[in-house]
Amino acid sequence: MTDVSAGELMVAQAAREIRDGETVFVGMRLPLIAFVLAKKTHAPSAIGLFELGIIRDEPAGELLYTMGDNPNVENALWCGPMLAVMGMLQRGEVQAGFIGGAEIDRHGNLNTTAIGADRMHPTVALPGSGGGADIASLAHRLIVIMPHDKRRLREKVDFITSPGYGTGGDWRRRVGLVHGGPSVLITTLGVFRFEDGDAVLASYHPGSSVDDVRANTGWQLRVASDVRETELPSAEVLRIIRGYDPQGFWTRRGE
Amino acid sequence: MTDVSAGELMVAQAAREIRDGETVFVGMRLPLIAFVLAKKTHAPSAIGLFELGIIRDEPAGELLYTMGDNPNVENALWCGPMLAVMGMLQRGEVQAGFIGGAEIDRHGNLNTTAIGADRMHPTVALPGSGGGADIASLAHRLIVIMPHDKRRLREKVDFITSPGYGTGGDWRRRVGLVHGGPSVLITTLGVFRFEDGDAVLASYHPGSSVDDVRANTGWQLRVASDVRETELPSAEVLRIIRGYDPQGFWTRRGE
Amino acid sequence: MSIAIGCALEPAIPFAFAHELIRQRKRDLTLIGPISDILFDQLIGAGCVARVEAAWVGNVSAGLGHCYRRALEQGEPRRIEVRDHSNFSIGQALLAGAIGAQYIATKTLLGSDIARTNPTFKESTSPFDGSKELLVPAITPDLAVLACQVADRDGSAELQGPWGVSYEAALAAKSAIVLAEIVPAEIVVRTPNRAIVPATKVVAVVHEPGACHPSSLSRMYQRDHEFFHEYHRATRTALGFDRWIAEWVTGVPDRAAYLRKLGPRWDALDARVKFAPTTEPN
Amino acid sequence: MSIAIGCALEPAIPFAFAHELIRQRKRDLTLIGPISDILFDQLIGAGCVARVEAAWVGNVSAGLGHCYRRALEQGEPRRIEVRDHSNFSIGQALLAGAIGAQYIATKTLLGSDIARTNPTFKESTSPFDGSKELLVPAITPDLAVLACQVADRDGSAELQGPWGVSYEAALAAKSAIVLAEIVPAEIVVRTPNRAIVPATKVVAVVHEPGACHPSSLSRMYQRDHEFFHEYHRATRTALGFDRWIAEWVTGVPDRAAYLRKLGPRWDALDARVKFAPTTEPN
Repeated sequence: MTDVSAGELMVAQAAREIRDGETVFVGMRLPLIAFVLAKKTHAPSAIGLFELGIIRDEPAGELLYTMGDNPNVENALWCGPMLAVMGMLQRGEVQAGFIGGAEIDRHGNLNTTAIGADRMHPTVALPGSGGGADIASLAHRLIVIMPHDKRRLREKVDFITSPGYGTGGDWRRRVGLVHGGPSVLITTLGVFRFEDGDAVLASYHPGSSVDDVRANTGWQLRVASDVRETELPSAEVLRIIRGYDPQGFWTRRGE
Repeated sequence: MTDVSAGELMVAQAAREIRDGETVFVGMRLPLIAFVLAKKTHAPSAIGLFELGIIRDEPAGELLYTMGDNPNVENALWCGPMLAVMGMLQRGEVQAGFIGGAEIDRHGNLNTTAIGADRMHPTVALPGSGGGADIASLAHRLIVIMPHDKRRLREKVDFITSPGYGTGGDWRRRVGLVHGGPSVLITTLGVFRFEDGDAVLASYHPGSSVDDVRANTGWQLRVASDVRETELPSAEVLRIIRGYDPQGFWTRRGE
Repeated sequence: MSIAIGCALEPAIPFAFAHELIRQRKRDLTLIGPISDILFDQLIGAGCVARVEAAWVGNVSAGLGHCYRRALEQGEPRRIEVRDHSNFSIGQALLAGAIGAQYIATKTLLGSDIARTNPTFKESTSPFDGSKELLVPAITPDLAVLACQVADRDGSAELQGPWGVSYEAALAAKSAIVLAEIVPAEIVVRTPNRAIVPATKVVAVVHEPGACHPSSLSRMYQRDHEFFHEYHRATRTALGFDRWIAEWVTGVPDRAAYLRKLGPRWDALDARVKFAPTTEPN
Repeated sequence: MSIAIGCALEPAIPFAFAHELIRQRKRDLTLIGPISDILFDQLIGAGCVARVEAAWVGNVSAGLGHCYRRALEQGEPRRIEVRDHSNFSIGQALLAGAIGAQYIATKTLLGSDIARTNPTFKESTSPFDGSKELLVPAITPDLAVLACQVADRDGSAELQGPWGVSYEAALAAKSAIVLAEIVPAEIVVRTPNRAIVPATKVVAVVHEPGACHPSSLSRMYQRDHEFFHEYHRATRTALGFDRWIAEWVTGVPDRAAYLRKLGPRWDALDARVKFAPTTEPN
């Protein structure tokens, strides 16, 4: 594990969530690298959407800092109004989307708006939804990537910016969401799947353990019966990740 | 009158309905020539909208047959989606619009859809609304231009394609239309104004008379107390009309 | 199958596509578009059409469409269903389809019999202020057919000139087909803002630069006004229409033969005038 | 006064305009936009803002916006009202404004606390099938401010690169101001399809080709990523923010002086890279 960073492990896991031929809301940083990795391995015909109004069939050739950077515009397949790509999302044409957040709860609800009981007088004013709430509302599957921290994985978030499974069960259907919800939560310590709208630990990363994950999770941990250690990325996968992010700008942060 | 056609007279009357600085849905044929005339005389800063998605500050240099003709596209101020110009209409930014029809009634309702009691099994299937019903619904003022014929100026039209004043009075407000309605009906025989949603003959063209208009109108004619003969266009106005339509293609039809 | 076609209104109407539909004897089509000039009239006369959702069906140069009249007045060659729209209402229906909305609430057509007779519309009151409104439900055609000046092989296509509701129709449709002059990708893609529809939606690109005659295509060729009048005169009777179709559609194998048949008339429309080089700041 | 600004999201943000607002000590502004990066943070910190209607307020490179935090957490330099949106909801609000609709009915944000806390939204049920929906009312800003690559003196302006909600914002606004390199009319007008907003709506065109630093402008200059990090570090305290504004905004008379102050750093962003000549078919 010493020479594979948590970021690299998360990227490798996230890339597996993209299936070939799918249309995916990509986002920046680790999700973007996961998209690049998926395109170069098992999902060569996946299409990437960027909410500011860009559609790409090939990722930009160089590392991006924001989705509006010029390399992401050049040779885009299409470039125009945001509503065209958001329209694809609401039409149900987007199979998967990536999202992160400051906080998540056991039902996969994400908070990126405000910490504290009163949104208008918060303890910490977070930036807000951006397109996150839209992706969480409308994409068929949500892939969540977050640092693992007890203050971030909470029993209940202060504000549901991006709806997961609400209070669990058929909550999404009841509030009017037609499909979607988180299919996976990938953290710096492990991978969760969702069963009946509840997060269940599916694997812990090399160097971590079920107990370690439990100690760093703010809700009563549910563990899959077949929980196992997260598979290490192959040499080929690492080569692709490191080729795209040679300085480890995004994949080796904080190490 | 022998050397001024009804078309020229109608164009001259219609041009007066456009005020300087106004934004106008133009249309084709006589209305377009009226717009050209207004721009060259008293309304140099009027703006012309064409529903297929064109905005012009200067009319096309040559006679148009359809609003999509290439000369109407070249040097347009703006060219793009229809909804942008229709949006201006619904936002209340369009002061006036021109419209014609197969039939009109005393309340200024126009039928361009079907003659006969059953729209789905009509005696004559007319082409339909185009943008006419939108202009009639949403422009601040409607300028109607039509040939004068007893079968066209009817007590009641078979189908209200483009709403005028409905059954009169405050009908427009009651059906939800915020403003608008015909301000003038210009025919081959005379000019009508609307009072409380009712057409009132304001002037008869040279060569016609109140009785002539009455004999050719399908409703019980109301005549203004100050009814008079329609003013002939000035030599300058005729020069401009004939300069734009030198063959009389639109202004001397049927003569 | 529902097809949005002729969505730029008077110009850029893909007649070549409609003629091939007639040659292939397609049936039971639903036609969608604000004003498609005589394209809708031809498909109706040829018996291809079960339903029309449009703001206007006729002949822009001559007025009435004889085939449309025969279909509605006499049920010949078959009865068709009509769902009346205005230009704005069909534009909003396609916009709703494009953004995945169920409907758009509008103030147009209030008081019009169109609002009363189109069975898809719903009159309602605003949940905000109780004012009257018309709810126009989304239209999502199976296919949108666009004629453009240029496209690349992937489907990135540029439409210069008025767009009408072409953009909304392409986004609202499940798939799109583009007829254009196919050019190298870098010409279209290097300025991806110009592509009217994401290539991801385009299932076929047809190299057919003369696809729009007798309508115009901005910067490529003028409208053939007299052709519309000739069509009007020739199709006053069903027999006349059949003869016209035999001469101009079923009697020619493809668009190239059609343009050859036009001969000097085609050249007289400034045809083959391509884009002028664009001056860009540098 | 309400101003839609930064509507292309991360690129093409008219910082030059915001800085002039600060220099002129404008007050009580309502800011409208999906994501305007640190432009909103700066205007909030300078006390110009009474309300924000946005999907995101912060620093795209560094995360949190310190001035936004101080305003909400401590009421410094003043309390501001926030109307939360998502990118899609604010896009639809501006679309509704653009087409003159009272609202758009959407399925996004159902179940999100944004739907609950934004007082302008209304949860409803569809008149068609009874399904739940969120009604997003129109936003019609007093002013939309756009940074574009080129514009002519009349206001025909071309924005290359992603548009975000710029088009909808410009149509929804009562007036628009364009910051761009002013070029002869024939360059923009000869292809009127490229103009992002009708010139009839544009009340001022400002010749300010470097208006967007530190954000990027496609084909003109790159984003200055480090500048965003520097701003983040410098503005952790209110005092630090005041110093930053004194150095970069009130301490320079205009954009030209700002760019001179940037010096070689400006050139390093490939600045002054203008459009490449476009290859068009001929």
